[in-house]
Formats: sequence, C-alpha cells, structure tokens
Amino acid sequence: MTLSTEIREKARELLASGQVRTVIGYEEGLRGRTRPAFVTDVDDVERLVWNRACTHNLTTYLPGRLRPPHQSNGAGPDERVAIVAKPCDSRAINVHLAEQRYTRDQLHIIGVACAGIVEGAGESRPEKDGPLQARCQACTERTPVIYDTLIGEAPPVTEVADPVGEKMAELEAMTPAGRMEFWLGHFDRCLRCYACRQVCPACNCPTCLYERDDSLWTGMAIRLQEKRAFHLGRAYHLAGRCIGCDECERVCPVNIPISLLNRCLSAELERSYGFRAGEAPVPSPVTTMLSGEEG
Amino acid sequence: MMFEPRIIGFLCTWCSYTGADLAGTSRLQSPWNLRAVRVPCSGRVSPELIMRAFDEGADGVLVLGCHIGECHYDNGNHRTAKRMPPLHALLAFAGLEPERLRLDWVSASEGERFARIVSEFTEAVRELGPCRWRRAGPALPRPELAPAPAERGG
Amino acid sequence: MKIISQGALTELLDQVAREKRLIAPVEEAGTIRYRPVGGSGEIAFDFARPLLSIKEAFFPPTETLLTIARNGGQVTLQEVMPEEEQVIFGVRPCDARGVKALDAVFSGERVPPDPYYGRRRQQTTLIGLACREMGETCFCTSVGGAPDEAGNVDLMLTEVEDGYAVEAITSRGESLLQGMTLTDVTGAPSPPRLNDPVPVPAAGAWAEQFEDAFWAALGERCLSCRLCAYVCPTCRCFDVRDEPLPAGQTQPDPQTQYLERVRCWDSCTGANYRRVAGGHNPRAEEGERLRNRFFCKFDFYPQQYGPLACTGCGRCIDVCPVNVDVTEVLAAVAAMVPVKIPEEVSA
Amino acid sequence: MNRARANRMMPQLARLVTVRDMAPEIKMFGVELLNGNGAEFAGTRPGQFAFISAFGTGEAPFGIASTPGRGPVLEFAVQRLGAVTTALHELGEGNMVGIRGPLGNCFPMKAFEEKDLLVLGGGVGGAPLRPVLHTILDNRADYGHLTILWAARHPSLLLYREEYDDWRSAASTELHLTVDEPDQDWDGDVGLITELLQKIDPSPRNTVAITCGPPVMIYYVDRLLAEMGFAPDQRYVTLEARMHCGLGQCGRCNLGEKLICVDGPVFSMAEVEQMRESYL
Repeated sequence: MTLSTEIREKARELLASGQVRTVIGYEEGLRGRTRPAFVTDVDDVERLVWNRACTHNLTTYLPGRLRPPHQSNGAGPDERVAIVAKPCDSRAINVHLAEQRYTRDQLHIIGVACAGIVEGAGESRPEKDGPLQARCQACTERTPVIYDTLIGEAPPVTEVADPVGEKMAELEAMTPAGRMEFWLGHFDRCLRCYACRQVCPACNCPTCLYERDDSLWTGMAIRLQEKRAFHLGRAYHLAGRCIGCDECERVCPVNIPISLLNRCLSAELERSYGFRAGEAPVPSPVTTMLSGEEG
Repeated sequence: MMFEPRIIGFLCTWCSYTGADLAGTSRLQSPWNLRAVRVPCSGRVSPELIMRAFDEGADGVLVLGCHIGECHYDNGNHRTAKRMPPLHALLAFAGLEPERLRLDWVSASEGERFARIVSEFTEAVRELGPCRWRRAGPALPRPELAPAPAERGG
Repeated sequence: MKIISQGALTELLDQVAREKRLIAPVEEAGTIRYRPVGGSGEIAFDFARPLLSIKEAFFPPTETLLTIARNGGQVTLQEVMPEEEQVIFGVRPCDARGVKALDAVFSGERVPPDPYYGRRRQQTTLIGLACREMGETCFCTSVGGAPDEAGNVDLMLTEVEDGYAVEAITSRGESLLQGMTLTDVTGAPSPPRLNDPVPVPAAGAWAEQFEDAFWAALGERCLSCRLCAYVCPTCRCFDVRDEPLPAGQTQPDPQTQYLERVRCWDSCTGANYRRVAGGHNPRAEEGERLRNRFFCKFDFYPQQYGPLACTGCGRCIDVCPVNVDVTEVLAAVAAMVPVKIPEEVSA
Repeated sequence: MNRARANRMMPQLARLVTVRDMAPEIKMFGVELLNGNGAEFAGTRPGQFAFISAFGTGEAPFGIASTPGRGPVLEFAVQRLGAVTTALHELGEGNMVGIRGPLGNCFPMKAFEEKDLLVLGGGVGGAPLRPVLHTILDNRADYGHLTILWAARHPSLLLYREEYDDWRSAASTELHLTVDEPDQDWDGDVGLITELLQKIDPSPRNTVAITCGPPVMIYYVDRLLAEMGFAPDQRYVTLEARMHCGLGQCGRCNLGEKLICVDGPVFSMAEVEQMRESYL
C-alpha cells in the first residue's frame, strides 16, 4: 500500500463514517504540480495523493475554517475537518492550539512520516527525486509531533545539512552596515504582494498591522522603507510562533530569503528561553508573562 | 561641528519620568539630545514603536522602566524585559548596531542614575555616528506654499 | 528581411542608454526584471519572460499623483507629472499586447483618459523581441496573439542565426534605426514553435456560468495574495491615498505639513478589495473574488473597454502558490458552454 | 458635462462655508469651490456625486445633496464611518478641502415628468434624493403626485427635518416618516420603511419609485414594490460601492460588467436585474 492509497483509505473511512465533513490533502494539478485539495465527497478521495512535491503547509487553511474555543457553543454545523500534515506542518497545529485558534476535537490529523520535499515542488513539472528543500535537509524529526493517524514510518535520517544555518553564519560575520545593505537589496525587490503572509499558518490577524486603511504603521506605498517595516515587523510577530516550514520563502516571487529572518528569531528564542515553536501547544515566551524566577 | 545624535527616550511615567524630573530639579547635567516620550509603562513600548522610531530617523532609542518588582502595574516591565532580546537580535541581524537600542531600569529616586544612563547612551551613539537606517523615498516636487492670507502668529 | 548584427544592436543600445533612460531585462536573484540599465552589458539577452510585464513602466506599482502643502486651513497642490523619455528593450509580444489592453482603459474613449499613463506612453519607445518558442505556461495564440506578433511595438526584433531580423513598425522605430548598418537577406525568420491552443469562451458566453459551484471550489485553495494581479500585464486596479511625504523630505517650515497623494497597485483577489468603511464586504469569499478576476479578464473588460484583458503570457500560472491555473479555468468554463477552438481569433 | 480638464484625478480646491450637525455622527458640509471653479458644478443634476478630499487622509465619494438652482454652495451629508469621513468631521468652517466632480449619471428627471413619484429615503441615503425633491418642488407643475417615505433608525437620524414643512405644504405632496425605535416625544409611525410602504400602499399606475438607503433596505423595499405591481423600469435606485477614481478606470466599483461610477450610480431595476452580481 503506497502512502497515497493509505491516505485515501483513511479519508474514505473518515468521510463515510461522517467523522469529518472535509479532508484537506494534496492532489495532482495541471502540469504535474501538486496542490492543496479539499475533498468532501467519498468518491472524490481518489484525488488525494502523497508525493515528494507536497510542499504546501495545509494548516494555513484551518483558522479560517474551524471555530475558536470561546465560540464553540454548539451553534451552527460542527465542521470537523481532517488534514494531511507533515512533521513541520504538525508543529503549526500546536501553535494554533496554543493560541486557541480552534479546539483540538474539531480536527482529525492524518500525520505522514516524511522523507523530505524536493526543491522546485509547487512549480510546473517538478523533478520528483531531485535535491531536497533546505528545510528538509536540516530536518531531523521525520514523524509529526501531533497526529490522530500516522501514515508510513519515519525513514532514518541519513545525512543532515543546514544551508540556512550556513547562510546565517555568513551574515553574522558581516558588519552591521554590510547586513543592512544585504537586506535593503532584497527588500527593494519586494512587491508587497503579501504571498508570504497569506501562506503563513501563523499569520492570521483579521487586519494586518501593515495593511490598515489609515496607514497607521506603514503607508500604502510599495517603497523600500514600507517594505522593510513590513518584513521586520512580520518577522518579529512570528518570534516563537514560526515553525520553519519556509513556505514564505518558496512562494516569494522575487526570492527574498525570508527564512533567514525567521531563523534569526527562532535561534534567539531557543538561546534565551530554550523554546522551539510548535514542539508542544505552549504559546511563545515573547507573548506571555515572565515566569517567577526569571527576574 | 560635532555630531549631535537624536535620541528618542521612552520613559515610564511612574519611575523613569519622575527620575528624569528629579535629575532636572537637582540640576544634574545630562545631554539635551534625549527627546522624552512619556509612556504609562515600559510595557507600553511595543517593538513596532521602536522600529518606527528608527524608521523616522532616530539615531538611538532608550527605553527606561521601573526596576523588576517595582512596576506600578506589577508585570509591565517583565513583558518589556522579554520583548527586548528578540527585537535586539532582529534589528542587529537587519543591520542596526545593537548599541543604538538600550533597555534599562531607573526608579523615581534615581535622578543621578538617570543622568548617567542618558549621557552614557548619548556618548555611545555619538561615537557610532549618524544612523543610516532610514531610507528616504524619491525626492518629489513640493508645492510653493501660497502666502497664507492671515499673518501667521510669531 | 533586414538583419542587424548582435554587435550593431549592442552599439545601438549603448547609444540609446546614453541619451535616454534604457529599460531592459536584467537578471536579479534568480528572476528577470525590467530595470533601467546603464549599457547593453547589463542586459540579460537570453531571457524567457520577465517576472513582471512592462506594465510597471506605464502604470508603476507606486505613483505620486500630486503633492500637498497644508498649513492650518490653507492648502496648496502641486501636480507631479512624469517627465522622462525612455526606451524599453526586449518587449515580448504578450507584454506589448498587454499595453494595448491598458490603452483601452487609460487612453480609451469610453472613460476619461489618464494623463499620467498617457504622458508615459508618449515618452516611451518599445523595442519588441519575438519569442523563438512558446514557454510551458504560454497560450498567447489562444487569445489572439502570437510569439512573433509585431503590431504593438515601435521596432520589432526576431532572433536569427547571425543577429536579429529588424522591422520598424512606427516612425519612432525608424528614427532608432537611422545610421544603423543593416544587411539585406532574402527569406524570413523561421516561425516559432507553438503550443496547442486553449479554448477561450467568447465574452458573451460567460454569463450563465456566474452562479456555477466551480468558482467556490476553485476559491477554496486560493490564499488571497495579490501575486496574480501584480504580475499580470493587464490588471490595472489601483488604490489612492494621501500619505506624509517620504521620510527625509519635510520642508524646514515646521508649521507646514507636506503630503503626497499616492496611487498604488491593488488586486481584486485581496481580502479587503471591496470592504467598505463600516466593515461590510460584498465579496468576502475567496471564490467570489477569483470569479471576478476571471470574469473581468474574459467577460467584463471586453464589454467595458473592448479588448480581451488576457494576453496569454502565463505569468499568473507560474507564480500562483496554489496552482490556480487560468488555462484550467478556461477549460472548465468551456466545458460548461460549447466553444470552438480558435483557429483564427480576431485581435 | 463640464469641460474635459486634462487631469480628472486632480481635485479642485474648495472651502467649507458651512459645517452643521444634522444628526449624531452625520454632518452637513456646505462647500464652495475656489478660484472661480464653481462653474464646473453649475450643470450638476440630481443623482450625481463628487469626491471630497480630506487632505492628509484621502478622498471618498459622496452624493451631492444640493441643487444648482438653489445657489452655488454644494452640500453633502457625511456620516462618520471610515478614515476619510473621520478626517472630514475634524474640519471646521473655513478649512479647505478638495472636490472632484460632478461624476456619474443622474436621475432621468425629464422621463419622470407628468408621472406620479414615490421617493423612499433611508437614513443618510436621503441626501442624494434631496436634489430630486428640490427639482420636483421647484418645477411642481411638471410632475404628478409626490409621495415621500422618509425613514431612519431613530428620530434624531431623520435628515433635513427643517424642510419637512415645505415638503408637506407643497401642492399634491404627502410626507410619511417612520423610525425603527422611537424616543419619548415621537408620535409618528414606528417600524421599517417596508411596513410604512404597505400601509400607504401607493398605486403603481403611472408612478415611478426612487429608492436610496442602506443596500439591505433597497433590497427589501424593491422586492415589496415588485409585489405591489411596480414594473422594473418603474423602480430606480442609486447604488454605492468602494471607489477610488470615479472615472471608470480603477475597476473597483464593478457589479458584473457595469461600473457604478460611470454606468451609474443611478440604475433602473430593469438594469440591476440584468446584473449577475448582487449589490448586497
């Protein structure tokens, strides 16, 4: 039984038994591209697939679809959902639960032991056994941190490389002025299309601080100063909440190395508070109270 | 002409602002570069405020609050203490010299400590020179201001 | 046909770069963008299709319409008109066709013309470059275009073995060629390799599909980012707002506040596109917004302004994070309504 | 229409000559154009709108609530709701604003002549209907019987209360008021405008109905008028949407292929029923 058929069987069982109304998974789109799929009909489960190009973090669809705890007073149809989650995606679910975006009982997590996603996933005709994405090369836990059903076993972690870490070291070796020019060069290309924000499971503010009608924090102009304020502000708002799925960097049309910004803050959170986002449904230390002894 | 840094100071009204007052009333000399912004608590100083200050051209930002345990709101300064390290790391990573942002505690009775911190910080920023963080947008033609009919006040 | 050698072309481009602002495809962090260049050396000659179209040279992402000086109740305004002659090299036929579609909105007869766009169009010379073959996501032949269509530029170049076949389309194109040594060769450039066409239902045929459940299903995976509209050669939705002049610009007179009225790109796929003050949002669902985007391109825009608002460049297919594919949408709508495959589609 | 100025996005400078509180959160702005540009609005017809610029924030479209025949000052009713309206509410008399217009089409007053007229205004939606009423009252003989139904959520939100006597005393004109929730000294009708419409039950024969108010009110009033026998081309509405140019360029205000700013804002229901997208 391939992983795809296992997922299809599980989806069929969940849908037929009425445990869930929708299964969010992956399907084969046009031009050999893998894309998110929303299956509600039992005989549609054949669309569901699993392959090395399943790069999207599907958990970004959950906050809009499920009810937060304080609203689950039984009103309205109970929209239970099943979701296919890779190990990195599953950490985002923990972040959602820690911030009470929805209650755990509304979700059936089909965790998939992941052997890594290939570079070029999400683009036309990806090379199905090409080199792994940077996040996958550095990934050591190949089993989801939270799941109801586990599909496949975790393949042994052979060699681990950390291209992002190397780039971080390079940047840290530069002078502040050098780093400033590095980032201004990248931010200059930004289009403010917000694909990085819309794809991010941790970015679910009703109105983004940087997109207000009254330009309180940044203006509407697509200019360097506003772009930098958006990227740095967003990076800060992800401190202790970003789980490193790096989808933001994948979808960026102008190849801004956004993962470096997130990695800088997640490294700082680990250094100062020994905290790794998504390990457990615990909110980020930056957003919570100082515990007693940290005077 | 010596470089005069523009320092923005966020002073918590219960401790640091009162400390600043005390420094003034006891004639302690401290550089005038500090533009003080009175805030109800150092916890009110969100990272966006600090980033905005640098975006608008500040050469240094000083955040002063009550000592841990003395906060009028019990845990305001705790929050600031937790927020600063990640902000420091991010701004330094983005190219801002870490010495341009400083968090410290000054209680209402420490006028002398206030004056010392402000002069220490001003000298540190002066040494770093003007902050090149702000990037002005394109130069745009400005309307010549029509002569205002009523004579403007002195 | 007349041929200009690679050397002669680079010389022409260097000379143009000295007199006017030359914009050309440049390689930038793994993407190709139209950027001002100092000389032909910076130009990436073998490019497929830049990330953004030349729309940004006529309808820029951010544009100052006017600057405002405000002093108490007193206000003075200053119109800010673009003033720069520019030449754009490497204009793909789909982009040139996109500018033609934008002309219908900003310089058309049905609605008042936009002087900012009009001024830039006047001051710009377009040097087209035909495509040797159609890319993976290209379908320009299905919407009336062609990889070697020369109609919408001033000077058309088509790569041949020892240089470029050159054809001056307008007087501006001719003036560029003055004093250039062209060799005359019999024959014509080899026709480019074409993809098989995609069915495109005619403007009138879309009406009944408005209520179809297809749009809600398509919208489920849409993330409501703005990429498809920003890379599109014909999307022209914009937002206008007053904002303080960019930092570092303020006049020494502290009593006076200086502001600018800014016009910026926007996208109907954005979540708050139709949200009005007070919070009501007639298009709150992603499916409704995506429906509007595709209806606008193939049904509304042709009825409102004339031309089709899609040039078949395929950029939105490439950049969409979740593979919302316009050719798939066209095939789905075509399945809902019988349509003939376009052998000959009127421009 | 006014002469085609080169740059229709450039606002004309104008001064606020009167700023008057009409209701909680609603102010009446009297605006006079400076540098002799008042002539541009001489040809304004009922139903047209204009963009008001609150310099420093932006501009927004507002229905013109005044009639050229009655003086050069342009009047607008501005409800404080968003960024621009809040900025406008902070301005006082003598402050300068920007005006762009007149924009959009208008009510076909010529076609309404000799017909009976039913005018339904809801809350601040009454402002664009005021020039219609003034045109009818100023040329009373040209029009048939006039029935005005004027509604608001609360008596304090009824607009133009000071003109009700002129409306009632005009020839062959009746005015009916209704509010959702009354206050102590309210003795008129209570309830939605649809209930009032059922009570008045005007005959659709040779009558034109004109409705303006919140979209949900337009929807239910229109449905009731249809049930009462008003044909689609006897029912007119003026719609609104988010707009950023008013010139048919920015694509923001489309309802299907129709653009509210140039094809409207005034539509007959015959046209609206063709639109696939709902204005709600």
